[in-house]
Amino acid sequence: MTEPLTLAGDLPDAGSPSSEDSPTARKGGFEVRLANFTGPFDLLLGLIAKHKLDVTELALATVTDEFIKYIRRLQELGESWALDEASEFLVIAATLLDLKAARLLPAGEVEDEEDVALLEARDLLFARLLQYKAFKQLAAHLGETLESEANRFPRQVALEPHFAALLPELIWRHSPEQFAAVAAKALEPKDTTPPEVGVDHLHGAPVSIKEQAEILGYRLQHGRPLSFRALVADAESTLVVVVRFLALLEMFRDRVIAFEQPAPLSELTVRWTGRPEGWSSDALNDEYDDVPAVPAEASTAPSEDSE
Amino acid sequence: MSDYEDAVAGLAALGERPGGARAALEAVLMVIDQPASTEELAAGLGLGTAVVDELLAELQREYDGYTVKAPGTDADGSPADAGASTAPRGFELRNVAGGWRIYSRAEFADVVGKFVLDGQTARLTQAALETMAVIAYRQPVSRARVSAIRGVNVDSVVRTLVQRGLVEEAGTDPESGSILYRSTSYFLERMGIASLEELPPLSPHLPGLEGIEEFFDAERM
Amino acid sequence: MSDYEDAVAGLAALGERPGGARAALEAVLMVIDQPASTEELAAGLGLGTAVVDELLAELQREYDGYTVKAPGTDADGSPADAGASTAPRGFELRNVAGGWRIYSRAEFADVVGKFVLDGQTARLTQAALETMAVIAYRQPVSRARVSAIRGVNVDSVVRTLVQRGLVEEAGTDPESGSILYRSTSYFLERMGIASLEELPPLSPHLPGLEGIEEFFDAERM
Repeated sequence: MTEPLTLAGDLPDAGSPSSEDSPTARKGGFEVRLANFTGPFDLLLGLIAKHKLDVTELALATVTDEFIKYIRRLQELGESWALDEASEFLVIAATLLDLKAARLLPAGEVEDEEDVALLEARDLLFARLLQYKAFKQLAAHLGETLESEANRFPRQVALEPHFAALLPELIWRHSPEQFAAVAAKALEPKDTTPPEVGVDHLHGAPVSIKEQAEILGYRLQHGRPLSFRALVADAESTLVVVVRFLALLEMFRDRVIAFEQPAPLSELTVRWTGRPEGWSSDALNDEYDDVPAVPAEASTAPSEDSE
Repeated sequence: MSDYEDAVAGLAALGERPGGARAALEAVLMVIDQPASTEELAAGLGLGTAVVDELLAELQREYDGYTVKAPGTDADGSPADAGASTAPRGFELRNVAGGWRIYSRAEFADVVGKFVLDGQTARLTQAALETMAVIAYRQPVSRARVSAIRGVNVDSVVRTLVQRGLVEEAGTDPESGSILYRSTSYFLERMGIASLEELPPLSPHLPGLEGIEEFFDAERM
Repeated sequence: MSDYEDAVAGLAALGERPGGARAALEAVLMVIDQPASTEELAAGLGLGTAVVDELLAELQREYDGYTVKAPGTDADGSPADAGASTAPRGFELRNVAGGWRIYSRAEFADVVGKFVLDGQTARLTQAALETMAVIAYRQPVSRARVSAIRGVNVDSVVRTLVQRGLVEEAGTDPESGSILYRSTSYFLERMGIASLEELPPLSPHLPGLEGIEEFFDAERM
């Protein structure tokens, strides 16, 4: 729980002294190395600096792919992210994607509410990025000042004995018990539990991806290929449909199923491709267990308090 | 007897000692272990604050080798020109965190560092510096607000800054009830500045975004 | 390379800095808390002991206003003759118990004494009391560690406790090299107990204290 994000790409750190001498964009593979991006804005500024672009709308659209590639790379590395950190990155990635998409479309009139919303999102992102950039520059200044100030040592010597002797006799009225109470209070761990995202207000029945994956795995392993429609036919709620879809994505990543879809929006068929044994839902990535909307307890204590 | 008369009498009394009021002030500066304000020094010496301010400025200039550029002292350290007051002293007098204090001169950091190992603090991480910057410029400010600006959760970083004495709690926000934070005087001390006004202004870093604060205030929280 | 050559090279290196070797020596003397011997100073500065001895004697004379009797400074504190190096400074360089240290000048003992007493109370502040408690129950302990536990910088508070005779140095931490502190027998006396074992155990007040150490060690930056 020290730093929000400790892994970062091989990118210049915009605003820091090192950004001056960092080489231009490196061709070829995107390497992930240990550098220190302190958040999505930091990453974004880093990418923009790498391309020697000014912080503009154009720059944002240009670095979108790299930003997303970077997030994906982090996920592949199995970096465990706290939900709020990951979501910040994702929100910005989504906005960037919108921006890029808007640039690809022919320039037109702002017509519907979606366009307006996109413009607002773009302006907000742009403003936040500029604001962050300003504070980053000031942080660099603070860092330099603190460092140069560390070269000065204050005179803070013990009082000369003949002055110390002048001090009035100390008044000490604490009994050992009172003193122990002071110690206990001083040594008490400070409140350090990070505030958690409350999920009590969510009343949806908990649905576990693992659980649903097990159901799907059972059906597919022991039968013919099934359409997605058939696989969710018995789902009692939209939530279950969504979770089954997520479970299929997970299983696809595990390379135990394949999808077939002859044409866009046509029937999606799911086929088992894994070996009959050797797969279990336990193999699924654990990351979903931490997502509050799908509580981990769901698999062990299903829908106890959900009625 | 008026304060003014008191101060004049004080000055006259000190004037009889070797070195006078200036040396008396120096003597006091030798024993303080935290920055002392002009007022505290004046009260202790029985002098007026205007006189003390003048004496402090005088000492400061003198320690820096006057306004004259210091000629490189002879490498052989011969005592011939040792008394020349144009060479800067090895220490300086600075007004830091609202008080005056003697510091060793930065040029001798490597040499002095060999004698003063303790009390040196580790460098702040980039995340800590950025968080510190937001708090310093936006104080009093909640963690949520700092998070919004930095784009990441800052809870653990703020905790570290509090633990290191650079940041402290400053009550709660009347609306949201969240804890507010501000910078400490220890932060000023570490920055070597007398007050927050000495921080470089934020505006040049934020071109044409005057309205942004209100914007974010409305947007977030 | 001989010691002599070393010393000459050291002198040349310091000579390039403002104020030269003399200022470097001054910088060190200004901030050391414990008196330092000529040998220690020479080693730290990379100079020969003969040179350091000469520089020390020179500084000492200079602080005392040379051999010239100081003329009384003007009672109005005018800066006109402030730079005159014939007036003694408010501090002096003394060789005490085999070590050199800068002290406030004896002539101003009454002024300094008044200033010191002004800011003092006979009672320990809450901050000092809490720091004392942490040291008493966690000794031997470094200041950095106490800072981490209390969440604030405790340097000056610890110095006050040392000054008050309640706390003393207890060697250095083998790993970090930082000074460790422990409570004194005077502390036991004031508490009215014969030994540290008589301090009430903390457990009734603080269940599950065991994890705290690891927590703080992991948390520091």
